Amino acid sequence: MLSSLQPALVREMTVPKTANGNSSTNLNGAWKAPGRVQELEAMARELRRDILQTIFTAGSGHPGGSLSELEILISLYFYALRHDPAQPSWPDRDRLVLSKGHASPGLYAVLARAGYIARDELATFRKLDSRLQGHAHPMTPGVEMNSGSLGMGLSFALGCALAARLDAKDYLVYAILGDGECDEGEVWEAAMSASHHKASNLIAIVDRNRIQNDRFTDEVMSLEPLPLKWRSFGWRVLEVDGHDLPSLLSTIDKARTRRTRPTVIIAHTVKGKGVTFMENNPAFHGRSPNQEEFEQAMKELA
Amino acid sequence: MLSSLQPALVREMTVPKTANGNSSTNLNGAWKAPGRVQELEAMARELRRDILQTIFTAGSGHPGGSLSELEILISLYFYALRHDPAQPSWPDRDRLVLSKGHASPGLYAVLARAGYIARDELATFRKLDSRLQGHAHPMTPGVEMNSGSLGMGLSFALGCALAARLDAKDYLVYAILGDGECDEGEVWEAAMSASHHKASNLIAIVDRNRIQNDRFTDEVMSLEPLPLKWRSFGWRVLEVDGHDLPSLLSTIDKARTRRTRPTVIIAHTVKGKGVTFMENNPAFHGRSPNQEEFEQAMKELA
Amino acid sequence: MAATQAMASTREAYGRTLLDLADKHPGIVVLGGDLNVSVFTHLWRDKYPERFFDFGPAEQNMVGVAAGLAASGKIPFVSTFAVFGVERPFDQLRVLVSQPHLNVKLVCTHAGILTGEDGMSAHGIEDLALACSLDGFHVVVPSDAEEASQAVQAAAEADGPFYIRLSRAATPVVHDQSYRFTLGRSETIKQGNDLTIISAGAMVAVSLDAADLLGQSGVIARVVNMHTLKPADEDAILAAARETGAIVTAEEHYVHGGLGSIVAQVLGQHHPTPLEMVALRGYTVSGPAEQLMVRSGLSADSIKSAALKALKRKQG
Amino acid sequence: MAATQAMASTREAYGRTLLDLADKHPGIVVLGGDLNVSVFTHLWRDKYPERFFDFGPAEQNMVGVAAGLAASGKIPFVSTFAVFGVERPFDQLRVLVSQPHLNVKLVCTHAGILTGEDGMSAHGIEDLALACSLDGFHVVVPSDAEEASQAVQAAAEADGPFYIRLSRAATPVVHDQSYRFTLGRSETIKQGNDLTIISAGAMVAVSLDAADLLGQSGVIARVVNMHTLKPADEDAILAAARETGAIVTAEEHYVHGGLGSIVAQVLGQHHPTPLEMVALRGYTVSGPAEQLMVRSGLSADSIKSAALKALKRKQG
Ligand SMILES: Cc1ncc(C[n+]2csc(CCOP(=O)(O)OP(=O)(O)O)c2C)c(N)n1
Ligand SMILES: Cc1ncc(C[n+]2csc(CCOP(=O)(O)OP(=O)(O)O)c2C)c(N)n1
Ligand SMILES: [Mg+2]
Ligand SMILES: [Mg+2]
Repeated sequence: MLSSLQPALVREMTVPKTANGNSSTNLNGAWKAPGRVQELEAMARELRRDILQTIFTAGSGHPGGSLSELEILISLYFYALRHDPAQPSWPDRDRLVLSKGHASPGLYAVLARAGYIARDELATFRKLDSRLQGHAHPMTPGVEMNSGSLGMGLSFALGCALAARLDAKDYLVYAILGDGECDEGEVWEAAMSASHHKASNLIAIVDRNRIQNDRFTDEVMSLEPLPLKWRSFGWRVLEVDGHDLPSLLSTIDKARTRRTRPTVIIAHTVKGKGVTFMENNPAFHGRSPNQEEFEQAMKELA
Repeated sequence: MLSSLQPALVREMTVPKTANGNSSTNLNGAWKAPGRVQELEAMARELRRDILQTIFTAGSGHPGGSLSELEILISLYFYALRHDPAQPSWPDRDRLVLSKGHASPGLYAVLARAGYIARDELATFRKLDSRLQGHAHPMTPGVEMNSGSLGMGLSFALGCALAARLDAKDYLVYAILGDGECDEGEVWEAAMSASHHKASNLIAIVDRNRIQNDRFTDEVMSLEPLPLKWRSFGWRVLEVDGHDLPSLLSTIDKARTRRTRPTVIIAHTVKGKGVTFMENNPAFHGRSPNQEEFEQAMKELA
Repeated sequence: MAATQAMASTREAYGRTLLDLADKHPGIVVLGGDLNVSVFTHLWRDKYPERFFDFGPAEQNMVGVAAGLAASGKIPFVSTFAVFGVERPFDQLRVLVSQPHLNVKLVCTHAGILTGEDGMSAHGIEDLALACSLDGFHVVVPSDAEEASQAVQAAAEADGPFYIRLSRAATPVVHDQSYRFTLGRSETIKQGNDLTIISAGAMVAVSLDAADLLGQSGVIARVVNMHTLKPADEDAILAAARETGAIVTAEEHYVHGGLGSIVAQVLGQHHPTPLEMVALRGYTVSGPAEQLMVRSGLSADSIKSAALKALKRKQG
Repeated sequence: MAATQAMASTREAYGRTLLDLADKHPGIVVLGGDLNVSVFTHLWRDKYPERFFDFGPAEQNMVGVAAGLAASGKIPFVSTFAVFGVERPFDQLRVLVSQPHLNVKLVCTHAGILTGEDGMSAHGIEDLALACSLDGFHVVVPSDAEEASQAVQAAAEADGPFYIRLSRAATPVVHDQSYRFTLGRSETIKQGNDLTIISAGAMVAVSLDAADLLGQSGVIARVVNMHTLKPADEDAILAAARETGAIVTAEEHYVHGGLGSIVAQVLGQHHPTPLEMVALRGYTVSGPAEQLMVRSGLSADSIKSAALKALKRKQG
């Protein structure tokens, strides 16, 4: 059943876009096909297990932000993105830039499921000579940008978006940012220049899980009113529950249509989503569960 | 007459503040004393001549931004600031951080008039072994921060403001920023953290002259809605005509009162103010007038 | 590093030392960038909340604020990972801290490839090239927890900007508490006259291991702990050149701009001597620290081979 | 520099050369940070507006955007002043450009103290320490306008990241159009066997003046134009060491991490040789470029004294 979401279908689901750059409007709502959302929800459950398995096997990594971003990544790779896992550098592909590159296990799990890499390779995460680096790096098929230093992804994504304009291509560029990451001034430099340069093919998604490395964002650095910040920097702002797939998918549809300026989706998420003792727990931003915690987590996700 | 605005009076005008940190509320409106505004206006006219003389003598420098910030500096040094030109490092002094340090001639002209340096010293600007560096540097009495790299002043000013809190001192910290300077992400990092840390003793003044180095801000990097940007970063926003002294002085009074969070004054100014062919002319951001232009300018300011 | 050696964390030593300095230096204030647990300043944060400020991942601003605090008479200790504390806000360190020579203490952890699994972007392998290019900065690379603790105290007492480089991994203990750290004066941690291994940080322990290996083949190597890179101890470098005639530098840093560059310049200008450099030749990937060290040639074996090469060149 | 010499602007040569490359390299796109008139990319901006993007003073973002453009197949030329193009966005150069080895060409003007009156913060005297610490970067310091033009062409044709360092001031012309620049291969611009002066950028002309002064006292100095600092021309350095036995490096850069460091490392590792370094020992202030050069010891006279000192050491 889930195999129906393997590469072949991914390609079929992503027919070429119309020339006007309003991409895939023809595809909007395709996710409403009977059973699709249930498939994606089941996939999310499986991939949560893959994420924890990956981190536990490595003995280190970032579970919290990988679990909070998962539905966003699934919505992109198994619905919104025009991409071809068999040709990771297809020039016409939509780009997904993971700016919060420490949450690479979430991306790797999705890339494996989409067929960019073999699922077995997840076991090599953070090991010497693995293609799966601690922070996402382009040596992994499907990874666009070298990461690990926060605040850089939106600038890089804007570069990809401006390249599309220069080449008269209609691909879209998505960038996933952490909320704590928005403390970095470069994010606001990029936001300001993206609207100045009218990069309407750029869609940022902020994983608003309210926790950063040490503590809650309200304790470390208050971000609110976050939507107003983005709006004042010239962006169209959409907000959504970042774990509710139907809302997420339809919000991404909205983001892809009637684009006259860059759009940001503020996805309200739960850090550590899916594992009771990891949810809203800063302790699991950057550490692996121990044996006992791992077994408990896998039971919860069984 | 103008000598009545020399250091002695400056001190007399700046009696100690009340302990609650709501500084100088007792002084509010003192500028309304008969003739005072006229004195300051006459001073502005004289100092514009000093600025141009300084730059022309040096053969290089930044006239545009020095002329646009002048009334702001005069309002601070000859009314709002608690300072003592005889003790530039008086621990209880209010701080003025010139973040747009390329506009140093404006500051030097004011520091000379206030008695921090001798007026003759202006002739040494940009010369070897002068204390008057091309970009403001603390080797000059009265200059707080090393400058020339844009975007840093608000961070530095926040540091001074937090030090006041640690020392239970009631001084205020003012920072003058350029509008083009607001392109720098560090400005927004500082803005975000100043409101997070509730630096209510920090007052930023943006010299909104709508021109940066090469061209108009709208051409290089759109800034609007600038007031909304600051508000969304947690600041109280005041706007004023940056050349109309009464409005400027009363706005600064307002900024100094009822402070519960950082305040920014967006001062709408004219780059090159006072010299017809320099006004709103990007060409005079960073070059000295030639002989003919200099004579013409001095005639206009006679 | 010999598995038998006792290990200790330099970053934990830092966090604990700060607490000891709190009363003696009321001017100390600690600034963090949302990595306070990792750099052990959370101990300070929880004990002296009013003397602690978090700025989140916004390092340019953090350094700028530190400069303003220092200009107002405070002693700001700024801590995050090396790549975020040196590479990211370099221009602020240059313009706001170094040029006006302000009293800012930058203490960064997770430097070098010992950061291991986090990978390339987390490996600060050029921080010393940057820090040593800042005129007037003191640059200190402690070799173990005891030295780290004393270096932090020295930084608190001395005026002017400091960069102290610490590791993520616990590193071998090479000093007991009887050791006395002197800023700018290196330590000859092992005597010898056949050649000299000059190193710093975690590479001191590796160099001692290399000296043991060399000893087994009858080569008596001197080992100098050049804990202070700036100002470097030129006398010790020149004494080593004169007395041993062959030098090996060993550093957990890119081959340009670090300890090897400093030693090479001193030798060339005062006493040309055969030099071999053990250093990183490029970027590293994710992996266990020990494996990365070996893979990158930062091992006792590679120092030994470099030493034998230097010895051969000395003998002509 | 001898007042009689013809002068030309390396930054103007850059701006004009870019125009010549526009048709041959349709992938070229130019990025600016609100200093486009000063760096002469306004010529490109006005002729190819759709292939030009301004980011204002926001250099971190500018470099990040350049990386995204390069990853999408473009050839971004990024230009601002050296301090704003290297010192400010260093972490972006490291993580987004150098580590993934992307095809970004960073061409900065107003480097060094020749920037003169603007003062300390505008004097980029550590940019080479930073750029040379980026593995895989090409670092080129052209000696005059002709070489700058050819270096820019070479950068457009070669794959991978470049940093090209240019000056604010017009500098003496030391090459005519018959000159052929070869990336990574230095130029022996004057023959001689008593000693060798190795320099780069504007210091090449000063070194030639110094060689003239030395000639008057019967000392025949070789002058090597080490225009490419990374990868440096080790063969030429070692040939100079073998054939002349004494080396002087002359650079408009801080004493750490620049040309002198590179030469010292090559000599120490392969052919220990007396070395004298002419370089900046600290920060400079506002003043006319020529006065600053003399005050800072970057003059033909100081190179001459360094040379005589090196010669004395060579003769032992
Ligand atoms: C420039 C920079 N500074 C600091 C860090 C250290 N760091 C790693 S993750 C993290 C917190 C990020 O929080 P957030 O963006 O909210 O990520 P998420 O919650 O989605 O995991 C920090 C500060 C970094 N990676 N980069
Ligand atoms: C970090 C940095 N980037 C670039 C520059 C070059 N620069 C000097 S002045 C200037 C324009 C500043 O414009 P604005 O802030 O509006 O100053 P004003 O109009 O008040 O003179 C620029 C880009 C700089 N000084 N610092
Ligand atoms: Mg978060
Ligand atoms: Mg302006």
